[in-house]
Amino acid sequence: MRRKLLVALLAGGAVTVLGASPAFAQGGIKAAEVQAVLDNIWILVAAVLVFFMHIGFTLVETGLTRAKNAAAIVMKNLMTLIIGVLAFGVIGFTLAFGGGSDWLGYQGWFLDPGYFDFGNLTIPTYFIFQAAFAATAATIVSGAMAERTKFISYMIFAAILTGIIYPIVAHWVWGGGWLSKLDTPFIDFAGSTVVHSTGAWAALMGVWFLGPRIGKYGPDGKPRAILGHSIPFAIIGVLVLFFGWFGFNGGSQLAADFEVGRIALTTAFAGVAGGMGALIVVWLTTGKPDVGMTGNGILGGLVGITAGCSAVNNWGAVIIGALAGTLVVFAVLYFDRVAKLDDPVGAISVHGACGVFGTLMVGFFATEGGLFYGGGVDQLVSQLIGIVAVLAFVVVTTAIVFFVIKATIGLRVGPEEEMEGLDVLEHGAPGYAGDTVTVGASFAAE
Amino acid sequence: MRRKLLVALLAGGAVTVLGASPAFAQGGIKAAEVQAVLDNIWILVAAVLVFFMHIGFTLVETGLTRAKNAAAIVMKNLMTLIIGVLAFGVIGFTLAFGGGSDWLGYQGWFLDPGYFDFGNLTIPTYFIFQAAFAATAATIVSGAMAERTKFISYMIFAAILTGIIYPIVAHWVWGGGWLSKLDTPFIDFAGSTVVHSTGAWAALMGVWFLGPRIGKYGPDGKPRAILGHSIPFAIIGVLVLFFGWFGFNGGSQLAADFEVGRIALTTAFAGVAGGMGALIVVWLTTGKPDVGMTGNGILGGLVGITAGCSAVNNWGAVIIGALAGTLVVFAVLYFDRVAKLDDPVGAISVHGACGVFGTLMVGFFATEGGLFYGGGVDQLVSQLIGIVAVLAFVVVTTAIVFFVIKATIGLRVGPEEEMEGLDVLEHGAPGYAGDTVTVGASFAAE
Amino acid sequence: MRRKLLVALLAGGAVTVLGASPAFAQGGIKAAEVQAVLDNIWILVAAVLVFFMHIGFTLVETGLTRAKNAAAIVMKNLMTLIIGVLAFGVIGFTLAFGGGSDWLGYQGWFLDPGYFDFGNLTIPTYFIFQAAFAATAATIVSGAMAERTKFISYMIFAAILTGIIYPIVAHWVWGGGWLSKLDTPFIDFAGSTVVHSTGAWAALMGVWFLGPRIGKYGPDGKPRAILGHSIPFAIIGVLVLFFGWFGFNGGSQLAADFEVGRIALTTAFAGVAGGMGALIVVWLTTGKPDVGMTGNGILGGLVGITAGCSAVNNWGAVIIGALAGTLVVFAVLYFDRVAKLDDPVGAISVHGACGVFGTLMVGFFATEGGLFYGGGVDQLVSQLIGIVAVLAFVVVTTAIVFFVIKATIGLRVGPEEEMEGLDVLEHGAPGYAGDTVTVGASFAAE
Amino acid sequence: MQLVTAIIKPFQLDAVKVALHEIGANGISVSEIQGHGRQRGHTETYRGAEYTVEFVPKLKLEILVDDAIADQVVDTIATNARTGKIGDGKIWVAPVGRVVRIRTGEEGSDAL
Amino acid sequence: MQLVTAIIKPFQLDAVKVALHEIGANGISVSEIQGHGRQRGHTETYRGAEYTVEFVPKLKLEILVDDAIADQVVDTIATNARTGKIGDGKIWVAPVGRVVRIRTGEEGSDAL
Amino acid sequence: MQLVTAIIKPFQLDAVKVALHEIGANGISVSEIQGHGRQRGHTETYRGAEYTVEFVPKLKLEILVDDAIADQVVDTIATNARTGKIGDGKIWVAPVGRVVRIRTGEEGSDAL
Ligand SMILES: Nc1ncnc2c1ncn2[C@@H]1O[C@H](COP(=O)(O)OP(=O)(O)O)[C@@H](O)[C@H]1O
Ligand SMILES: Nc1ncnc2c1ncn2[C@@H]1O[C@H](COP(=O)(O)OP(=O)(O)O)[C@@H](O)[C@H]1O
Ligand SMILES: Nc1ncnc2c1ncn2[C@@H]1O[C@H](COP(=O)(O)OP(=O)(O)O)[C@@H](O)[C@H]1O
Repeated sequence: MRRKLLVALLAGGAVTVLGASPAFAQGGIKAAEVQAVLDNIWILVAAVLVFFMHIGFTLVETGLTRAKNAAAIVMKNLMTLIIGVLAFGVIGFTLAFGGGSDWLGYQGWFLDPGYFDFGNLTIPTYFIFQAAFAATAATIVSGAMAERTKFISYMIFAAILTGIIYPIVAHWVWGGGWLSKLDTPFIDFAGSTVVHSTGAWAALMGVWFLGPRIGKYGPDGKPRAILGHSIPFAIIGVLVLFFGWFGFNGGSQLAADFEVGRIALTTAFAGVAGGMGALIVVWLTTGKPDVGMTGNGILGGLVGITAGCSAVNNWGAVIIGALAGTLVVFAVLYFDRVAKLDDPVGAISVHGACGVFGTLMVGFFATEGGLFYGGGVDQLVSQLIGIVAVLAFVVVTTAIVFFVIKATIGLRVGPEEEMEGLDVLEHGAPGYAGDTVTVGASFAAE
Repeated sequence: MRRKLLVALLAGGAVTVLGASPAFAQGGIKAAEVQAVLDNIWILVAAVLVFFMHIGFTLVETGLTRAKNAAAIVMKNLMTLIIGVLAFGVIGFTLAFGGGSDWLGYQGWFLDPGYFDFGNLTIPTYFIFQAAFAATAATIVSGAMAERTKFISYMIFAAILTGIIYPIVAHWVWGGGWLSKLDTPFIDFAGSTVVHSTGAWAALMGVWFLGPRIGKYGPDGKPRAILGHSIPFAIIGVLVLFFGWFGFNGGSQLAADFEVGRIALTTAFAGVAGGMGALIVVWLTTGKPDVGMTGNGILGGLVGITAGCSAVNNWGAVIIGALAGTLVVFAVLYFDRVAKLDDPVGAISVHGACGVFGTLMVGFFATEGGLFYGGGVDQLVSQLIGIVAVLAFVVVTTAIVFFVIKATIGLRVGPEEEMEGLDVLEHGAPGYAGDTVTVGASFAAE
Repeated sequence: MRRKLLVALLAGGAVTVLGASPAFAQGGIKAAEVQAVLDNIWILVAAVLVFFMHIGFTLVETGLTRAKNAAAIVMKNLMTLIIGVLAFGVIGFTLAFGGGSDWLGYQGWFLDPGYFDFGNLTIPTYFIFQAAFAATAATIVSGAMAERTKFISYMIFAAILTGIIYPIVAHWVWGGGWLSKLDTPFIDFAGSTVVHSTGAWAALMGVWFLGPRIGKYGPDGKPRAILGHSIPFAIIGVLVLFFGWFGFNGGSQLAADFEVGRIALTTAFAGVAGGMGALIVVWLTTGKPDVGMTGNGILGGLVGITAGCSAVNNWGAVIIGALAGTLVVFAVLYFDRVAKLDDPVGAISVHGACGVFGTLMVGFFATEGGLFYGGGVDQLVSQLIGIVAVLAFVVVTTAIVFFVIKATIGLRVGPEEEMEGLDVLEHGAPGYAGDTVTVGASFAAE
Repeated sequence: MQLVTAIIKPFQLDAVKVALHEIGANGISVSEIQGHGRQRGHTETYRGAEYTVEFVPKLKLEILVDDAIADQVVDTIATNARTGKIGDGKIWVAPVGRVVRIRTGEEGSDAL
Repeated sequence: MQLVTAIIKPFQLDAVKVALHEIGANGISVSEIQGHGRQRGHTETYRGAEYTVEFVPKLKLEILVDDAIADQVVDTIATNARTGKIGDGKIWVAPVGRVVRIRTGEEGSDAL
Repeated sequence: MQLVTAIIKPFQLDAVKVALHEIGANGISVSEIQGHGRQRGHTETYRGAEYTVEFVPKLKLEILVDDAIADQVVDTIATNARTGKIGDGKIWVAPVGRVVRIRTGEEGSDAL
């Protein structure tokens, strides 16, 4: 009670403190006000779930790479969050959601209350949710470029991606930019294209400029399997991502209403269908029910439904999910064997291939406007425009950034560092130290 | 804002977008509508917490088994979720909650809106919450049968359990079936019997048909300890389960109201009392404060309170929890030494013994109708009827299923696979790969 | 539906069951009642997030210590929660929040409804949230004293800390005690001092009475690095803590309102700024971007903002966070090299140094009453009084407790136990067992 | 003094250890290794990429014994580690010079 | 019979293994070790405290071969494990007495 | 050339390593093993089931040295690894034939 009073004093809280226990006022508060508070609380909870997804990405990326780089990869994920929130806070949010042109926002800096209006949502609520999204785009890149990227170079890239490139894409679709103003507006409800494809195309360029890990391709050019050091980490990461996705998609409703449950359900159906699809395909193709690929399938299904989670029905969700899961398997094989792009965690396949696929499928499966529901091809065309525009923009801009980084400070660690592992040489200590051998080695040299 | 508008357009959102920041409508929305939205949001959050419990189960089961089976066990947990949602979605939900007879539901397939009415809760909200429960019943089985069960056989079993057997039990108690129509209705608020015992009896049959792991019993029949490979995993799993349980029990209120806090509190008290009970008993019995057993004690306390979390008071919760924690220790010893049923994670003890115990205790401790509160034996008798009915039904049906699986495709991997570990031979790659020895081995053979 | 009805029957739920799907009553419920329910649900969710932080503490403490003590450290964390909830439930809650004097509460035991009034919050809701806080204070201690403390001694200490010492501090600030009655009341919104410093000063005393781990200081007195066995655990723990902190600070509003988002945002900004600050400082100082230190920096930033998260603005949050992150680095170096207090996880630096710093900064950065905002020094003086009072009280009382424990049952394990690891000798089994060597060793000796 | 080194299947450790105790060879040092012999590894897939599992986990036992019982120790291991399936492993014996028990400083046979 | 022991850089295993197969030395046992030679370790920091990384991960190969090819095996390893940078490792050869193949009980050269 | 092998308690590595450096034996390879000697393991419980901890973690050191200093190396290890408690471990010495430094191809004493 007293604490509450102190608090109310400090904060000028909107809610008056009231009667008996459990107590509530006999009047004064309007239902609309409660609804607005509920909207904010739900979006905050959803934002926490999206933040939580960074644990999932960290686990997946760590699990599917080698032990000698474990500290380096968790560090990159940690920095993604740090840089993402800071860069998106200082520049990105305005570019994305500030007033401006069809191409980018430039009014209202530093969350200036005079410039933003998000309906029931307060600026902080809205910002936290969006910042968590921005960081997600960047973290996709850290997975694909794992085990060979210089720490400082990744940091710079992550700052540019979350501060400039991603926000511009977000502006086009969600900030009132040109893609939202097409005659039939481009639909990307929660970001199959805006978040996932953006991250994936950046990852594609990164992998292209980096080249494969030493030893990934034999002298004959054949791909070799470089096994991840902890499948439990990877799969627990997939589960964490799954559950975080309820916030990612469900929160993208940007309100607490009866739709949220429906969105959560299409999300769940697509995720499990994606896992089942990938399992069956990989089992039939390779003869074994591959664990990591099934995990990728779930993620592919989730990425696939992200664009249309609110526009499609349950059947649509199951079909989109299952096809996305199938697609992931072939995409991973394609990038590994044909394109020879070394993506240790399958990020380009999961977020790029399935992001495009899911965005496209909205044109077919949207119950209002989709081709399969008599809506003609208008939506489909808009979806294609959006996909291609984002692809082109991200590929070009990230290529420039990677080119400049490579030409100046360099993008890749030296071969010795790569072979011995990034942990000790880049960060000063192994991800997994032995109990005594290391103690034995640990005279302070000062 | 714009995104919001697009969204509202698509989704026909129930909430009108409103004025200034933080903004809310000056009228139009009724408090009852906000309450209904709040009910849905809370149950969704609770469902996410229950989904989250699958991470807990995965960690506990992985931690308490051997490293050579780590990929296989996480894969079984992943499939439990995939299969659980699909099988429960396609068949189970109707059997459980569709209109029908006292024995099972058969009206309203595929979440058909014309057939279901869950009060304030929308069908998707209700379904997601219930699907997470169904998957929980199955995951209990994967733990008990760990380290020797064929992957395909487990998948088939999980589909039947979550698609048919569990839903029928749920129908009896929660779907308007005969146990809910006893003169004094059977009380199982959140599923000590419906979820946990069902899973445990299925596990019991599974373990019975499988037999113990090679090496578990010496030539003299004495049990040997087969140590889990990661106690940190196991205990973090227990903590994850603990926190998920707030959704499991608190969400079972199926509404957002003042009761939820009380339920959360009895849950917390029983969990910690269970851990303390098990710790003291195992310490006195074996001389050491066993870590895994204390974790089992917490889970036992949580299972124990699940039936009565809403019906008992704080003291009842502490007592039920402490006794359940005590019971777990003796049950584990009994199954290990006397019954010689090899249950690597103690699932039968935690979910079966404590599930029965907790269900029974409602008859004593329910503040309305419990024997200790002057309610006579009526409730107790109903509880006994429910316990026995579920036991009989699950034991018989799962025995048939396991028998058929064993007789056809087989239930158990070959001894070589079991000794070398399931990871490589069943799934193609180890759960934990070394950094270089495996790379050395990894010429693609194509 | 039926389940709902049964439930309503049992629980006397406050909410009537209503019409169509999605259904809501056409009248009867007041907005204020819905707001009160929403307050309770949000605080429960926040409490779950704070409980969740125990997973974070467990991971950080396990990751930064050696594998041979892994089971022991997870066990201590598990017991912290068990003991925390029980001791705070039986004694602490009354001392903290019961009616009484300026120094401690003594009215209203065992959550007696006649004695407590927390406005909209029910007693269970309020208690769960506060109990999670109490356990947090204790868990800080387990990290600092890791790898050498006797299990039983830690248990006793944790009971006294969560049952008596922490509650008295909480009473002073949050329970209507003297610090809340200063002319300019001491501000510690979510517990930089009440929770974090209390834990840290207790840890300081513990480490003092214990002495350093064997091998930590060379014969020449120089500190040696004893590497943590899993940096991935440690960093995932940091991420878990980060996300839990949204509940810790956001829930401390003790209501669901528009302020919660603002609090979450200052929390996020301070956390990432802390990480960035620590990264830069440690990089410049030691030449390497240290992973664990960056993690400590995030935690330092979060501890730093905890006191003022509601009172400062975004800029204040970034500055406080960045300075706290910087401070952490120097504090760790100071305790390691100069004070020679062996704190394996940096708990004293993170929770003590940054706790004091953050509490003090409120006096400068509070937008109402802070020195930088024209508020004069009154607030600053109050902050100083609070910091010193808590420091003195906790140092003296915990010193007495540790002294008595040391003099009676002993505080530290024997050197052999310490060198071989606590897992096997204190708890009977290793944290990480090999698959076969241990099986080979596992004839039951009975 | 002889050093008997044996590479065995991990699962056979239990049987070998008991048998060694019975013939009075108590001291033993075990390490986890990976190995392969004549047989080529089997082909598996990881995330869709084929690879050959050429190294299989084994245990290496090292047992220091008096010359007199070296052959008996070898035979005991051979008998108890045998499953008859490929990959059962090898045993070899090599002579050792000075032997010391660290705790007491005893040398030679007394050191065992 | 000779036991060839080689300490190599982990990343060279692949090349060494292929080269050994080519000369017909198929059996091999590998273990993960840590070592250091003449060079003192480099100084790193952990949580702000300096320490010296004196032990570096290496692989130890043990290969039992007929006397006749021992030298060839040593040379093959030496050539293929060489990077020319410090820390490449050592190879040594020691004579072995009795050798047994556990599966069949064969001894001597037949046991390989 | 001699190969000195020592099984020691993990915690003694530090002292042994420093002492070896002082007598000029710089090269060393360390592996983690588990072992037991004469004493039977202690009985513990895991989840209520009793079992005997027969294997205890140890470190195995392998040090290749010139014949001339082999005895000194053995004595140095013995002195510095000693705690006087059971389980301190063993040291043994065995002759080695050809020795090669991979980096340079040097052989014999030059290879150390
Ligand atoms: N020539 C060798 N040198 C060293 N170790 C060997 C050699 N041959 C086999 N081994 C070890 O013995 C194990 C079993 O050998 P393998 O040839 O597969 O079995 P088998 O003796 O039944 O034919 C291998 O995994 C390897 O560790
Ligand atoms: N005298 C030795 N005894 C045992 N192992 C050694 C010895 N010298 C070196 N080694 C092993 O060889 C590895 C490489 O040796 P090092 O001297 O660093 O390389 P180089 O031979 O290139 O000078 C070491 O890490 C260690 O494992
Ligand atoms: N005969 C042996 N062969 C191989 N290793 C041995 C032998 N005896 C002891 N060891 C190793 O030495 C370690 C300590 O030996 P133990 O007999 O317990 O100590 P102590 O020498 O003090 O009696 C064991 O754990 C084992 O690794």
